Amino acid sequence: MKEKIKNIFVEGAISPTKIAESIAHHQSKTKIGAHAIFLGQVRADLIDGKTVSAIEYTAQTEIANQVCHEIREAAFSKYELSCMHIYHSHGQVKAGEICFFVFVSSAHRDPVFNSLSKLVNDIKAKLPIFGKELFEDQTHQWKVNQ
Amino acid sequence: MKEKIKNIFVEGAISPTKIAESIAHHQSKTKIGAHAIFLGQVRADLIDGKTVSAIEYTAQTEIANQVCHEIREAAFSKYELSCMHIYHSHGQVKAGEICFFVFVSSAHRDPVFNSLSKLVNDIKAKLPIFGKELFEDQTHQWKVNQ
Amino acid sequence: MIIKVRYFGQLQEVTGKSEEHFELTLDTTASLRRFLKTLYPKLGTMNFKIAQDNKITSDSSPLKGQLIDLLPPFSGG
Amino acid sequence: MIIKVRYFGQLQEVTGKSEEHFELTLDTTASLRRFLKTLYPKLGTMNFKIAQDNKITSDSSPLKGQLIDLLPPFSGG
Repeated sequence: MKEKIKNIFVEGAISPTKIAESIAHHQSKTKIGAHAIFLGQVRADLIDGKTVSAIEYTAQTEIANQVCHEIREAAFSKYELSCMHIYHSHGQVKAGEICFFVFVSSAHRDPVFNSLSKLVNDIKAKLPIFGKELFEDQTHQWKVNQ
Repeated sequence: MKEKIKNIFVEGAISPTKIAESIAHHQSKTKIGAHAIFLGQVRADLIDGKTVSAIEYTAQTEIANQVCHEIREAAFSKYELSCMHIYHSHGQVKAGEICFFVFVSSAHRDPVFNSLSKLVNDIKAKLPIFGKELFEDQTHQWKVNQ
Repeated sequence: MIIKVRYFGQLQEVTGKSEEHFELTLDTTASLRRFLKTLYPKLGTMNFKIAQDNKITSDSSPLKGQLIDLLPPFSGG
Repeated sequence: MIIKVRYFGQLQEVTGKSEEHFELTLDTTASLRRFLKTLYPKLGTMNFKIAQDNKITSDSSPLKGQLIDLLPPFSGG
């Protein structure tokens, strides 16, 4: 399934309403039997007595979208997927809000389980996205993925 | 995390709006960093020239809720989860609509991936729920899980 | 002992009813299974589990429940 | 050759700028890395990848891009 390169970035948080609309769009695709969704949510981590109030995301968007496209194509080749949707926030996302949305669909459940964690791990490891954790006192630190 | 036995059954389809509301409820839980969601959707399978138009679900609800409670408690013991929500349709669900919703949340992503497939597989295997596949010509057959 | 037997899923079609009462003295759920298969020969070809008082039990379990459920293969999700 | 170098994430804080231009003749990205670490000693302690014309390249790659991006560790998701 060759597709053109999509822009995965959305400004600010990803709203639950957007997620619901994305789910609802699949009701006409009646060969689908299973969906799996991953949502990344900004944590209010307590670090040295200061609480993270938001993360500000920047990215090298051209590379990020290109690498995401390659990850997407590899997943379509490897797993029996009907649909795949990937969005990541750009700019500021408050603690408690959603910053990352991966949505896969298939006729059956195994492909969605197998592809979901692979996609999330690959995207976190390979896309040049940079999170700046903002504290309530206006200081910050740079997020480090585990 | 001991809880009382919950009723997992909802009449008819599970709407995308309900899913969005469930996601939105977690925005105040700022220790959560990762959510994973499984959605079962009724497929319009073509069987011997006839198309499934809906599934009618019945269940031995007392046993189903009790067994689901045990599955839930085992998952809370085994995985580092903050939240877990499980819903299954009762009654009629049309092709393209959602009949099964499993939602897990954690500080980090590994527990949600590991628990989600385990929960879905256990629920499908162990809960006395019976799907009657209704065809467009008013005939039916009994669903068999793979 | 009077027991209430409920049929679920396609077993309602096989027996033509959703529930019925019996006055029976039988030792195990295996005995009940044989009794019902004699009454409804079509049950003979079907797989089903037996629950007593809302607990799924094995065929070697003593028959002591007052509410018996016949559960065909599960197909939720 | 005139190249444009862009700094991402915390590298903007280390260098104090988001981008700049250089006129340079260097053979590999490793040479560019050494040049920039000399110019900005604080870069010496930092991990970063180098992309040329929107492709992440290894340190042994010939330096031929006109757009160079310095990318600190990724932390999306």
